[in-house]
Amino acid sequence: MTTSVPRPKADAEPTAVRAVLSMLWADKFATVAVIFLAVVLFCAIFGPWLLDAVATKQNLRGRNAPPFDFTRGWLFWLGGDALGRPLLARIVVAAQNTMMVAAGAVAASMVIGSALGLIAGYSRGRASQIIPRLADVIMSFPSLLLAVIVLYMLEPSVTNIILVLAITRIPVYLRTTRAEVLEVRERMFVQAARVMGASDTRIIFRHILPIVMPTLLTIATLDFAFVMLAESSLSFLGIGIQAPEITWGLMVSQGRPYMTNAWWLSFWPGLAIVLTTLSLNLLSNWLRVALDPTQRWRLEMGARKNG
Amino acid sequence: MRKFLGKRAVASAVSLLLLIVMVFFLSRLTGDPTQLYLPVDASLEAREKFRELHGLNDPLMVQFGRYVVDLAQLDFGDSIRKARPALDVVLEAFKWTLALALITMALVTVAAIVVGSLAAFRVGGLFDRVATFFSLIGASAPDFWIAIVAIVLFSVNLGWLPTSGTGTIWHWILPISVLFIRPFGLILQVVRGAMITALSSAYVKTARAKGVRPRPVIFVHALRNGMLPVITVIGDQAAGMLNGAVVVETIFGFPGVGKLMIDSILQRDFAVVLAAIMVTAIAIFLMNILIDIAYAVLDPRIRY
Amino acid sequence: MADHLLEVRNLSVTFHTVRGPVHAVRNVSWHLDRGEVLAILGESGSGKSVSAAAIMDLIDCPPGEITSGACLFEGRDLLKMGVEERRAINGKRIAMIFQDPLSHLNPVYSVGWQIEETLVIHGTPKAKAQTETLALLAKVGIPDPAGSARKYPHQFSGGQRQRLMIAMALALRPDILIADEPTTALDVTVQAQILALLETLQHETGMGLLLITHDLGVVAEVADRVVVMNAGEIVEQGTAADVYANPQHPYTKRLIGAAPGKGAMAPDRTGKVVPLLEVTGLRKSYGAFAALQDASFTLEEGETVAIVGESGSGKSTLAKCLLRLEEPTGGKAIYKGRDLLALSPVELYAMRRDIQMVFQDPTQSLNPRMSVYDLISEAWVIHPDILPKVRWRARVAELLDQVGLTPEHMHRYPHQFSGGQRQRIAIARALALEPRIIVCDEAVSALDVSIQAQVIDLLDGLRKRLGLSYIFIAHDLPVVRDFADRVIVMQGGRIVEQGSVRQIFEAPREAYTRNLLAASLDPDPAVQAARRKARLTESLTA
Amino acid sequence: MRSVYARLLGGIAAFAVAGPVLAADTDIIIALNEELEVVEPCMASQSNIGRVILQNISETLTELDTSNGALKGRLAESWEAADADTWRFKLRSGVTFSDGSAFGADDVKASIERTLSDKLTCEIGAKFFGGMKITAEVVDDGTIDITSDPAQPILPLLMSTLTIVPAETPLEFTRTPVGTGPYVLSEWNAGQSIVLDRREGYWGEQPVVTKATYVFRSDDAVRAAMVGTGEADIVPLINQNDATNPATDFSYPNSETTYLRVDNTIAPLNDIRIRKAMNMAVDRDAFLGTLIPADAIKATHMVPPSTLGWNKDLAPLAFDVEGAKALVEEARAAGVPVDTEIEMVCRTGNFPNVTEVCEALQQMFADVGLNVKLTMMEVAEWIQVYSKPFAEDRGPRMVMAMHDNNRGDPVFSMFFKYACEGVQSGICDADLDKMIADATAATGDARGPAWSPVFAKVHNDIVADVFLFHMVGFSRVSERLDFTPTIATNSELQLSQIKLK
Repeated sequence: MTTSVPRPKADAEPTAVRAVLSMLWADKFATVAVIFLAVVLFCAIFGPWLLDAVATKQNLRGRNAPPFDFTRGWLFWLGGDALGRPLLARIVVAAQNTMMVAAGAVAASMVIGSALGLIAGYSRGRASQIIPRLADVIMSFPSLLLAVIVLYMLEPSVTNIILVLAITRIPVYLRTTRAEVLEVRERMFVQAARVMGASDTRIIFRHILPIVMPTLLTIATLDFAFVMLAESSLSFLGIGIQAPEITWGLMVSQGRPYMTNAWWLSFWPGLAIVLTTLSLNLLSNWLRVALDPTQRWRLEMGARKNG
Repeated sequence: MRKFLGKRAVASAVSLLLLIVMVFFLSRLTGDPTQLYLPVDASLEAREKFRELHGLNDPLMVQFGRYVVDLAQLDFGDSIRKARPALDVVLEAFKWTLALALITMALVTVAAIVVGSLAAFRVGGLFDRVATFFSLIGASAPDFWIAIVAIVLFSVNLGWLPTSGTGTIWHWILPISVLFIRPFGLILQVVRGAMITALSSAYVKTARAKGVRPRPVIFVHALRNGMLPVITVIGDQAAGMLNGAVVVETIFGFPGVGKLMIDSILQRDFAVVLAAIMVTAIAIFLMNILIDIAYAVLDPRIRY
Repeated sequence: MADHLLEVRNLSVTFHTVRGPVHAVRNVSWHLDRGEVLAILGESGSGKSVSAAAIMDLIDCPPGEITSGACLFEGRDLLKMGVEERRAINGKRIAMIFQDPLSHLNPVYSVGWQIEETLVIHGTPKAKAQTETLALLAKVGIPDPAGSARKYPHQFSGGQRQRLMIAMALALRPDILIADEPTTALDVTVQAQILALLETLQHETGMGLLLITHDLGVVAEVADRVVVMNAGEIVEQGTAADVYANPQHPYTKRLIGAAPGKGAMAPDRTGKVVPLLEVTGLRKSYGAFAALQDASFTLEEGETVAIVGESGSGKSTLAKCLLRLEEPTGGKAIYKGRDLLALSPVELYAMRRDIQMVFQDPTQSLNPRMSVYDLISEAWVIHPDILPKVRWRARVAELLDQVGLTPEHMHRYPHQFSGGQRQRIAIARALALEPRIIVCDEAVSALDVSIQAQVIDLLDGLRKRLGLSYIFIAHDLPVVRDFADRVIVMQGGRIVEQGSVRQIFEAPREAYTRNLLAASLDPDPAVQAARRKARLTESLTA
Repeated sequence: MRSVYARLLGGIAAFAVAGPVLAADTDIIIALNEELEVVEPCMASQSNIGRVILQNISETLTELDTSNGALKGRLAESWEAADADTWRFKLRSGVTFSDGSAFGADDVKASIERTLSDKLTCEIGAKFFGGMKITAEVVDDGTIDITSDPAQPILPLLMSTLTIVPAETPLEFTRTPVGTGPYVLSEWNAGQSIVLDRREGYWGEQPVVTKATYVFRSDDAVRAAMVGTGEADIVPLINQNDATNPATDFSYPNSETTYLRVDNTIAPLNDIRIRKAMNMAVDRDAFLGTLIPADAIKATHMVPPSTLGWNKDLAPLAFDVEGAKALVEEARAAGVPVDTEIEMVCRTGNFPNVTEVCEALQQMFADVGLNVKLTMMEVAEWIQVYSKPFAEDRGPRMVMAMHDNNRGDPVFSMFFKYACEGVQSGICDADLDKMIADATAATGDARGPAWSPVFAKVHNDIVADVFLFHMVGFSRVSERLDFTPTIATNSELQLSQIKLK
């Protein structure tokens, strides 16, 4: 922000980090979730770089190799897909697109949605009337139609899927932000800032946004999971990302015809989605408690007992 | 109240109008139904004839004008594919969607409230952990995945339930169960959160000081207060369901509006798409009013 | 020993937090007899409410833990009883009322239903409960009992809500009533009524009344005996009169010493009168409702003008209009020859430097996500011409020093401070702009008495040193008496009386002012006893 | 509120009561993959509509015997060429429509006019009678002359597609089709089912099946599972991955041919060496039994082997990575821009495993040094690149398509796919155009030999496209039925051919 002042934080920083870590440690589920998410993140960043070549190596005569065949090397531990490609490697490589779609859609919808929500909630003029209507329209606009429109006019690339999913999620952030801003703008410290002569921009970005942010972040974690599932549904309906691009959702829907005779094709990527969304949900639950001063003792208690 | 309803109706009408305009023009950017309707070998003359017959050669504005004029007379146009009034087609499908949504949401609401409240009562207890964990797993899995596993398990292997279709009450069990899982997980979490807040509030302290038993403390004192945020989420979920459960409808061969919508979109049957959007949007609008009324009923502080 | 109606013996309660266990109360013992009023006096954080919570089974375990002690009710230890047994005592034998009745009444049920519930869960038949509810409502002075029973808590005033709580608590004629800060946040006149009501009811039923309060005046008015608590321990106990007249413990002495309304009043100002701010005909209406009507007054340089009045009198509206947080409907406020109320946004921005405000609740008026440094230096971010950036740190340190904090506090966040320290930060923030006028809107109302006194001292010192003028909005008359030069009394959006502090306190002209003064409680039990006698004779002669 | 609940409960109760009525053994249930949007006889060339209506409700004058490619009479007893452009049909007598009215020549005339009318968009008209003018003249009640302009040597074959409806059928899509067939539409629950009942008074042999209920399930796995659970007796289309039970699952050639349509006009695809290299790059054998059913046949023609004029001498270019590489290098040396990115467009859901097939093809092309990029498209978008007019600014492009010719004559394929004016043609060759025109006009025994060189020229001389496979489909039939799907099952499902075991 505008007040970037050099300040010694030597004493505050490590204890804060340690407090967060100990609160995290207090919730074992959340700890496991964070570790799992870190692994996913690692795969998303380095996966394609490490494994892209093996993940696309086809072998038509060795297709649908069953899992747990430890004679074929670790890449085939989870089995092979319909083109004989190792599933494990593909899941690792697909993490990148999956995460990019989810993170991109969530980030874009959060930025746009909360910006519109800030305007709608803070202004008392016409914008406060029009923007909520806009949200209504987007809400009633079938996301499938939107997907078809965007993917027809553009092409079914990762970017455009992000665009589609982002647009459909905008109202969530818009409505939440607006509702919170309506409340926060009446708070005492906002008035105090106005008394000092702070501009609207300053009040919005320095005083209101930081208060609304934790709520938005909690929604974003949940939405991250939602977006992954939505992307998978779009692939299922044939209007999502298409091969040779690769995402977990696409892998699940591609494995669908084999569900009765080669379950592993859709099971492993499905499990990856389940575990990731589950981790995010657990993390968000933990965040909700950790960010709420009236609930935080639950974690602090646990930390004391276990630490 | 009447004034409020009037205001809401006007606001919704504006949104609806905007929606119609957007859908009308945007959907026509996705191409011409001619080639999809006619066989690929159809001659250029045959295509021309088809376009002429369905007024697709007119400028877009003319087509829109014609649509609006018809709409003013409650004529939603004919489905090109089905050669029937689009509204008939949509309403036929919508009644299935409505039934499915109502039953599912009723079950979800009751189940989520009971389980969520009990989980909130002993936060971090065994019941809380088990309920939270399994509801989250359910809510995290792709729905088509669950649907097919359920069919393979309960219909093919165990033979307890029919795989798909409509007809008997047994046919409803699998689609409802699959549809149930995600909103249940979500609403359960919201109920749990809201109830934790409500149970730590001052009036619950009063109730305990009065000697109220734990169960009425949860289900009488805290629940009604905790319901307000829950209702919002129930509304959002129900709205999603009224838009049709495409995946579940597709897999279970359930003739709802979601399947109709995706088919019509893919076939560029614009009249049906528009009619479906309008019917579902109006249904969602009515449901939102119901939700506002529910707010007022639950919380006497809210008066419109 | 077992003769006492209620006896707490060696109670210790610990709350577990991340910073280790907090011993909320340690080895607390006291007792209460039938027909007696016992006050537990203490400031926030003293643990004065904890023993009551233990009695009512309201301590959540975890994080709380009762580490030792007993709560004997008629000789039986409540802490060893089964859940169902305690439930049967709660509400029936021992009842409790709380501070903030609005949040303690369930907002979504009618008040009639809530009172009935108390009766029904303890065995009264439904029909009987209904008639009894109406009788109770009448008894606690709620008008139109039948109609009111169907209303919801938010439809009543603060005082009425406390009456409703009392009706609910007394429904089953309990042996003990625990009242936890029952009159805090109520207007003085309403406070007097509630205390009178409690007293009357106690006489009628002969119950024991346990009063938990921070207010010496309340103790003086109603208590027979008093237990003084500090930091989880009992420091002193005895009869109310004894403890006040002859405090033993240093803490008690300090507490009594800090009670406002004892010092000398400011002399009437004489000499050259320099009006700094001249307000004429200030009006504000919301639709048809006139929140503020035709307010006119002046503020002189270096002067403190107090605005007093009960809630809804329009005193906060006046402040907000002056600061343009609300746009006034009409009137003028001339400052340095310009009308504040007609300034353009750009002019207003410049004017902000001169007039600052300190709000009631520092917890809410300080952005919780900004450090003290950010909070104070924000003034210079907004008005960059005041101070070059290189000098910010030094100046923040200086300001903190001025308000009695140390420069090390600069990098902490508001929640790491106590209430009084937070209000000092808020004052430092106001001073950062080097204003001429500071509007204090109930700036000390939320603070404990000892802290209150310190903050008032601070404000007074700053006035002398920096030549500030204050508009001091308050409902607490003793504080005003100590601090103000002149007093404006407001009622229903109008100024009913204004004059020098002596004039208002010693020779009030208006009946309203006199009522206000009469209702204000004196910390000295002897004074209160005398007043009661006077009231009694007054009512007898009338 | 209350009435909503009441209705809802009532509805549930009704479902519970209306359980499956104990069905007779001769009642069967057929699970189709998509719902019928209309039940209009003049749309019966659409396979989902045809499977219900064709020859069950509505019959045609002639019928193609797919077992030997011969044309036999149905409502016509015989036919002969009256002159160069007119055919005379003798109609069967004693035939009645399901509404009781008698069938006669005026019904045939009315049906032809209705099918080709401007007021209706009939798929049969658009698909089989495009670019020609047909006039019918009633000679007497049992005889009709049908004239075409230009002359159609295969007019009797064309008449095997045209459904006959009563003369009084209005000029709009009917929802209660009336026909001469052995069955009558008795129930249509939109979205759920269609019921056909056997009718009295059919002119032919009384079929065994008394009642057929058609239900619609778009999910492959569910549809396939329904035979096992007893919810369906015939599933005409199941996914090859589900076709695992030899007792119930039948494969049949479905008259579909998959191929990559190559746009021969744009470099580097305008170079025959590149097109040859692509043909040699595809390891067709590797597909068989893996992504493509083992019974499929490696294709050399646009039409299935049962078609007139099939050229036995054609063989696919052998799989030869090194040879293909050499050709590519040769082309590069000749200045062909072989490194240009070639787009391969496939359609989602075109046939089972289409995505995998396309991914595998891409890999195979890459192995011989071609730069092929795969784009999967949804059908509406795909059809724009498949059919003319092509975009002006297009790059080199191949389109994966599946072509169906179940009529036994190449004319339904070759003009569209290879003539300069053909809507999906990626080539334009004057010689070929002439050969196609000659073969189209050829009659009698000369017709087959006229087509054979056309196939050879496309495959050997021009190497126009990359032919892949003549496909097979899979049906699942309950073990209680005696029914074997054939190539015809792709477009019709004659209930009269179903017997009980």
